[in-house]
Amino acid sequence: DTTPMTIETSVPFTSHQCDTPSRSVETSPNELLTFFRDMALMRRMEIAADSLYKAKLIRGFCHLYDGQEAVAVGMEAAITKKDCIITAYRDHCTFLGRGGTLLEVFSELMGRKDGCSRGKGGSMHFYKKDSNFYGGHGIVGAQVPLGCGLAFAQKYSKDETVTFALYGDGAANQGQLFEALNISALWDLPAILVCENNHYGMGTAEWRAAKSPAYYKRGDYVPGLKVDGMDALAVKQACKFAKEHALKNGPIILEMDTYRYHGHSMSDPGSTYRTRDEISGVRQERDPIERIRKLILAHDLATEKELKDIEKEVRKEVDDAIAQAKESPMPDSSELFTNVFVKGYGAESFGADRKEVRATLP
Amino acid sequence: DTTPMTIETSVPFTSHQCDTPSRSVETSPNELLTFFRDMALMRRMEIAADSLYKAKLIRGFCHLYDGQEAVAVGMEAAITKKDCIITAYRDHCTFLGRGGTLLEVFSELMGRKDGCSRGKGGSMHFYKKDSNFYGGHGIVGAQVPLGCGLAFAQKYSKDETVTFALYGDGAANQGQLFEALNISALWDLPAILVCENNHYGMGTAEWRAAKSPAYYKRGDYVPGLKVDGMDALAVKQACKFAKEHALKNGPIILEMDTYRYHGHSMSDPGSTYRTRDEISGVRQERDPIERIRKLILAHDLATEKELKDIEKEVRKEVDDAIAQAKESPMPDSSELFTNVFVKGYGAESFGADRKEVRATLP
Amino acid sequence: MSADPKVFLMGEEITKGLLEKYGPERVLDTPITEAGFTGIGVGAAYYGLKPVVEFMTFNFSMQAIDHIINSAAKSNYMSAGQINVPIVFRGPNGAAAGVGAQHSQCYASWYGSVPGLKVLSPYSSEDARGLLKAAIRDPDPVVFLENELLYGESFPVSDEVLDSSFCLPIGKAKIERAGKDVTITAFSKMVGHALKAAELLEKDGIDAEVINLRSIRPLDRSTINASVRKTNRLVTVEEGFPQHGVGAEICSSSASVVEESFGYLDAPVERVAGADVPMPYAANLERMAVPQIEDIVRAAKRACYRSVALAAAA
Amino acid sequence: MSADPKVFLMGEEITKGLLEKYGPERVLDTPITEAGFTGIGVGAAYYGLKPVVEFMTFNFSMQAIDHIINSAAKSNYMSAGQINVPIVFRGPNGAAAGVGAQHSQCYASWYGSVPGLKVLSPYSSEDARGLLKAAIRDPDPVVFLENELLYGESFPVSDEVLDSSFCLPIGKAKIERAGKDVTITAFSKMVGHALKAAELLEKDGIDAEVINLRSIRPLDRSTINASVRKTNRLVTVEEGFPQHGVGAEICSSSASVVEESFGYLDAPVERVAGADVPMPYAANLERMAVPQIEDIVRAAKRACYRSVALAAAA
Ligand SMILES: Cc1ncc(C[n+]2csc(CCOP(=O)(O)OP(=O)(O)O)c2C)c(N)n1
Ligand SMILES: Cc1ncc(C[n+]2csc(CCOP(=O)(O)OP(=O)(O)O)c2C)c(N)n1
Ligand SMILES: [Mg+2]
Ligand SMILES: [Mg+2]
Repeated sequence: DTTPMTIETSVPFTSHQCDTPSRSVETSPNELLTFFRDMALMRRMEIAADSLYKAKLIRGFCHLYDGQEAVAVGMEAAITKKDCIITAYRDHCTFLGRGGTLLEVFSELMGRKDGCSRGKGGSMHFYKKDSNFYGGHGIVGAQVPLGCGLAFAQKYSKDETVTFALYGDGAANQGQLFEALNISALWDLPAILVCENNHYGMGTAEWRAAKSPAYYKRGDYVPGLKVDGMDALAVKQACKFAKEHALKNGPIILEMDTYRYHGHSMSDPGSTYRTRDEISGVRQERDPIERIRKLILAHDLATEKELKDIEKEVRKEVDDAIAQAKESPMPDSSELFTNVFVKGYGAESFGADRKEVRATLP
Repeated sequence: DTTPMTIETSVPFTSHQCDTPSRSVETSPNELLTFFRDMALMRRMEIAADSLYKAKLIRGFCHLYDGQEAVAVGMEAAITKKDCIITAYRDHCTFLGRGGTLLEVFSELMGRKDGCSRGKGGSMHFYKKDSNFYGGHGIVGAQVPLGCGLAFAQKYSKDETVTFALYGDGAANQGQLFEALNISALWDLPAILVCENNHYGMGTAEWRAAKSPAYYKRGDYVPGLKVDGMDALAVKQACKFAKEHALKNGPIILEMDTYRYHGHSMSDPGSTYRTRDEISGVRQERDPIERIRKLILAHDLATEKELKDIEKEVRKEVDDAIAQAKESPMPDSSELFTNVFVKGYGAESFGADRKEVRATLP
Repeated sequence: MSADPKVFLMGEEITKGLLEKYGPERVLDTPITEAGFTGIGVGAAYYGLKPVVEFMTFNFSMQAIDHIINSAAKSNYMSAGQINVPIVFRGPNGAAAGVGAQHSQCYASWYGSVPGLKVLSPYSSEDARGLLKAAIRDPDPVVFLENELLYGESFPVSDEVLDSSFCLPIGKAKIERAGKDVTITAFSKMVGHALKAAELLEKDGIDAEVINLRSIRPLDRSTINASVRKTNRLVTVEEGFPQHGVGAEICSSSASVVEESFGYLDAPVERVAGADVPMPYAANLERMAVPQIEDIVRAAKRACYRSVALAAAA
Repeated sequence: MSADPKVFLMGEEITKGLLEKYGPERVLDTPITEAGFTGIGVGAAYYGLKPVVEFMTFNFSMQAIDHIINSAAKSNYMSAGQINVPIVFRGPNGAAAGVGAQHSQCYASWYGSVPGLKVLSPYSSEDARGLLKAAIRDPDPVVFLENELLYGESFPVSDEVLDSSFCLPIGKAKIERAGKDVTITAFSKMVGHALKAAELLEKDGIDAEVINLRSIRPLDRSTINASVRKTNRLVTVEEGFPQHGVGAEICSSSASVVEESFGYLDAPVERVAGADVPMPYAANLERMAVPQIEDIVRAAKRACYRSVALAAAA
C-alpha cells in the first residue's frame, strides 16, 4: 500500500544558516511497515550480537546500535544506493541498511569466511562497495574527511549523488572534521556530515567533551540542522532536505538527537555514567520502533498481532542466520597473505617465523 | 616623558561574542618614541637579514617580519615578561621584542656559537625561556596547542599570567587549533590566540584557503576581536583587553589585520600572487612605522631630524651586531651530540659512520 | 605522582580511581582530540610541569605524532638545552585480542628510531612500577609502551619492588633468565612468550638466556652483546611488523651482534616478529599474525642446530 | 596524468604549470590542512579515482599519517579486497640544506615498515619518471619519497626513458654500477654519494657494486642478496636515523645478507646513516649529521680490509 500520507514530526527542526524543512513528512503505509520491520530486525540483530559476545563467539570490540535505528532507516528512505555512506565502528545496522545480509554480519562478527570482510575486518570494519557503503572505521573522526573525499569523487565524476558521513558527538570535536569541512565548503562538495548525537562518547557526556554541544551549529559558516534522531520520518525529511542542499550548495551538517541503549562497547555496562532512569525514560518516551508502532496502530495500518508476527519472523530470521554463520568455516589460513596488495608483483611476505611461513604476494 | 596622552585608533575594533575595547588608547611620548625605535630596529634587522641571505651567509629558510612589526611591539607594551609568547617560524622580531639581542639573532641566522640556540636551531627556532618566549616552531599550527599548554601550566601554577599564541591566516584552518580551542574553553585557560592575518599563507590568498576568512569569528563559541594590526596602539589596546578577558573568562581570539612586505621566505619574490600596487599601497597608507612617525611629529614629540637620527643609530647597531656575529665561531663539533637529552645515562649515540664517530651522552 | 605536585595526568576516559585520589586539577579528562591535548601536554612541559599524557591506545598517538616528534623530541636540541620537555606519553601498544587492523599496531620501532625520545616497554609488574616512576622523574620525553593483555596478568613482586623508593634505571635491559646456549631478546608481552619458550627448550637440553629489553631507546647494546658473545646464537622476538623493526636493529647494530660480535656468531640470527600483514580479525588468522611460543622454540632450535642442518643440506 | 582522467593532483602551493595544463578541476590547491586533504584524497581513492596527494615535505605527512596508515594501507586487507586504495603520496623527504630539525626527517623506514604500503624512492630522472608513472598506475597506496636536493641536479637521460611508454617495475632495485669487491646499497640522494664513493674506491683498487634500491617496500631482497654473495661485503647507506633504519633491515633480513647469505660474509656489515641526533642548523654540524662521500669510502675500506685489521688488532 503506497498511498501517500502525511505525518507531522513531533519535534520541530532547528536550523543554522539555512531554511528549515517542513514538519509534515510524506510517507505511506508501506514505508511505515518497512520502517517497523527494518528497525525490528536491526534491534534483534544487535541483541543477538550481545548474546554471541557473552558466549565468547565474538571477540574484541563490538559496538551496538540499538536505540539509534531510526537514523539508519530514515536516511536510507531518503536516498539511493548510488549515494555513499561512511561511518565509524558502530556499523552493523548501517551495513544492513545498505542491503548487507544477516549472514554476512554474524559471520564477520564471529570471524568466519562468509563475513562481509571474510572474517578479516571484524565488527568495526564492514563494507559494501556495490551499494556504496565505505565502512566501518575504527579511528574516531577519520571517516569524516574520507566521506568528504567520496563526495569529492562524486562531484569530480559528475554523478549528481551525495555522501553521508556519520560520526558521534565525541568525534565532533576532532580537528580533522573542521579541516575537511573547510575544504568541502571551499569546493562545494556534496557532503552531508551526520552527527549521531547519542550524548555520550564512551563514558563522557557531551557537555564534558564540548564547550558547545550544539553540533548542528559547529560548522560555523556551514549550514546545519538539528533533527529528532529517534523519529525515522524526521530523519528521512532531513536527509532529503540535506541531499538537495548539498547538490546545490555544498556541505551541510545534520545533528541527529539519538540514544544508544547499550554501553559503548561490550566491556561497558553503560550504567556508570548515566542513570538507569535516563535510559528507561528514553525507551519509554522516544524509542524509534515504538514510535512507528504507535503510528501504524493509530492509522490502522496493521493490527498489534500483525506487528508481533513481524517481530517473530524477524527473530527467526536472526536465529537462522546465526545458525548458518556458525556453520561457516574460519577463513583459510592462506588468507593471512591475501589482500595485502591488489598487485604484489611477487614480493615476499613473512609470517611470525619467517623461515617457516612465507608467501609470495601475487 | 611619561605624561599620559590619549590617541584614537583610526579603525574601530570589531568584536564577536564579547565587548569591544575603546578606541581611545592611553599612551605617552616615551612609549611612542620607544615604539618608533623598536620597530625601526626590527625593520632594519630584517632588511639586513635579507642581505645576509643573499650573500649566502644565512642558509635554508628565512622568514622576515617587516610590515608586521606593530604586532610584536604593541603586544609587548600590553603585557609583562611573565606572560608567555609562542609563535611560528617568522620569529626574529618576536624574539627581539622579548629582550633577545641582535647578536643572538644574527649569530643564530648564520649558525654561530653566539646564536640564541648556539647555531643549532636556525631561523625558525629562536627561544628565550628566561622571558617566557617558547619559540619559534616550524610546523604550521603546532604552536597553538603548545601555547594553550603554556596557558594550562600558568593556570595550574596559579601564576595569574597569560599566553599569547601567534599563528598565521594560513594556519587558522588547522584542525589542531580547533581542538585546542575547545579544550581551552572547557578548562577556561588563559590563552590568547593571535591570528596575524597578513592575508597570504605563502602564495595562497586567505579567501582561497578559508571559506570564512573572518578569523576573529572562527572560534565560534569563543570570543574574538578584529584589530588593526598595523597600528601598535590598537594592538596594545586589544592585547590589554584580551589579557583581562583571558584571566577572567578563558580563551579569546585576536585577529590582527597586518601585512608582510617580503615574500614568504627567501625563495619567494612575493610578487607573483599579489600586485606591486597592493604592496606599495600598504606601505604608503598603513605602514606601522610611518604611522607612529606621523603621530610623533603631529604631537611635536620629536623633530624629523631626531627621528632620522634614531634610524641612523639603529642602523649602526645592526651593522655592529652583524660584524660581531661574523666573528662568532661555528659551534664546536662536539655540539653535534649535546642536548639530545638532558640526561643521557651514558647511552651511546652515533655519527654517520658509527665506527668512526660516536659519543656517550652524559 | 603524589611526590611531585608538578605531575599531572591527562587523557580520554581516565579511570575514576585516580580522579578521586588526586582531584580534577591533576587528573584531566580530555575530549577525543589527541593532537590538541598532546600539544597542550607538551606546552605544559615546556613551562616546567610534568604531564603524563595517556593514549587510549598508541594507535591513536598517530593523530598526535607530530607533537611527540617535532614538538617534544626535538625541542631540547633545537633550543640548545633551553626548552627541555619532561613528559611521559603512555598507553597500551601492540596487539590486543580481536581488535582488528586499526587497533593492533606496535609503535616501538617508530618511536625507537627518533633521537630525543626515550622509549620504554615494561613486561612485569616490577617493570611497570619501576620504569613508570623513572619515566615520570626523567627530564626528557618518554614514550611508555604498555600492553593491554598484560594488565590482566599477575606477576610475583618482591618487597623491594613494593618499596616506595623503588625505581628502575632507563637504558638497561634485564636478564630474566640466564642461559648459555642461545640469547633470546624480547620486550613487553613477548618476554613472557620467550620465558615459556625457554622452559620448553630446556626439555630439549637447550639452555636459553632471555633478555627483557625494557628500554628500546636507549637500547642496552652492551647487555645484548655480552650475552651473544657468550651464547653465540641470537633470536630476536617482537610483536611488531618485521621490516625496520627492533629485531632488525638488534641484529645489525654496530655495538651489537653482527658488527661487533661478528666473530662470535655460530649461526645466522633468527628474527621472530609479527607477520608482515595488517592484523586480521579472525581468531585463526590473528594467531598466525603474532608470534607464538612455538615460533620462538622453533627459531631457537634452528639457531642451535644450524651447523648440522647446513652440513646436511650441503 | 594525461592518459587517465581519473588521476588528479592535490596539495599546498602546487606549481602553476600543472594547474595551467590540467585545469583547476584536476589540480587542486588545498589549505594547510594535511589531515583533512589527505583524508579527502584517500576517500576519493576509495571511490575509484586516482589521487596524487602532494606534501610540501614529508615532515608534514605526520599530520596525516593516520590516514596513510589506517585509512589507506590497511583498507584493502580489512575489507578483504573490496576497498582498494589507488593513491600516491608524494613530496620531498629527508634533509634539505639548512632547514633545521623539524624539516629534515627521512620517513623511508617508517613507511617502509607498514604492510599494505608500497614505498618508492627515486634517485635519477629516469627513476623519477619511471617510478612515478608506475606509482600512479598502481592499484595500491604508494608513498613516493623524493629529494629536494635532487630536483636541482641534472641526469643524463636515454631516449628509452623519454619515450612516453617508459615505466619502471615496482619492487626492483637497479645495479647502478657493477663491481666485485663490496656491495653498497643506497636510495635517493645517497645513490649519488655511493657512486662518487665508488669512483674514489676504484683509485684504491676497490671495485664497488652500487645498488640503487628504488623500492624500499617491497624490498628487492634477491638483488641485494645476489650482490652480497658475489662481493661478500656490504655497506648500507641512508640519510635517515640509524636505529630501525633501512640499513638495519638490509643487514638482517632473512632473505638478505645475514640470514641467508650468512656463510658468504667476509666482514661485518657496515651501516652508514644519518647521525643519531635531530638535524642541527649550523653548516658544520649539519655536514656531520648526514653521510658524506668520505664516510662511505671509509666504511667500504673497512669492510674490505677488515680481516687484516682484525688480525692486527688480535
Ligand atoms: C582517535 C581515536 N581516539 C580514541 C578512540 C577510542 N574511542 C573509540 S570510540 C570512542 C568514543 C566515541 O564517541 P562518539 O564519537 O560519541 O561515538 P559513539 O561511540 O557514541 O557512537 C573513543 C574515545 C579511537 N577509536 N580513536
Ligand atoms: C603542517 C605544515 N604544512 C605546511 C608547511 C609549509 N608552510 C610553511 S609556512 C606556510 C604558510 C603559512 O602561512 P600563514 O599561516 O599565513 O603564516 P605566514 O607565513 O603568513 O606568517 C606553509 C604552507 C608547514 N611548515 N607545516
Ligand atoms: Mg556518542
Ligand atoms: Mg599569512
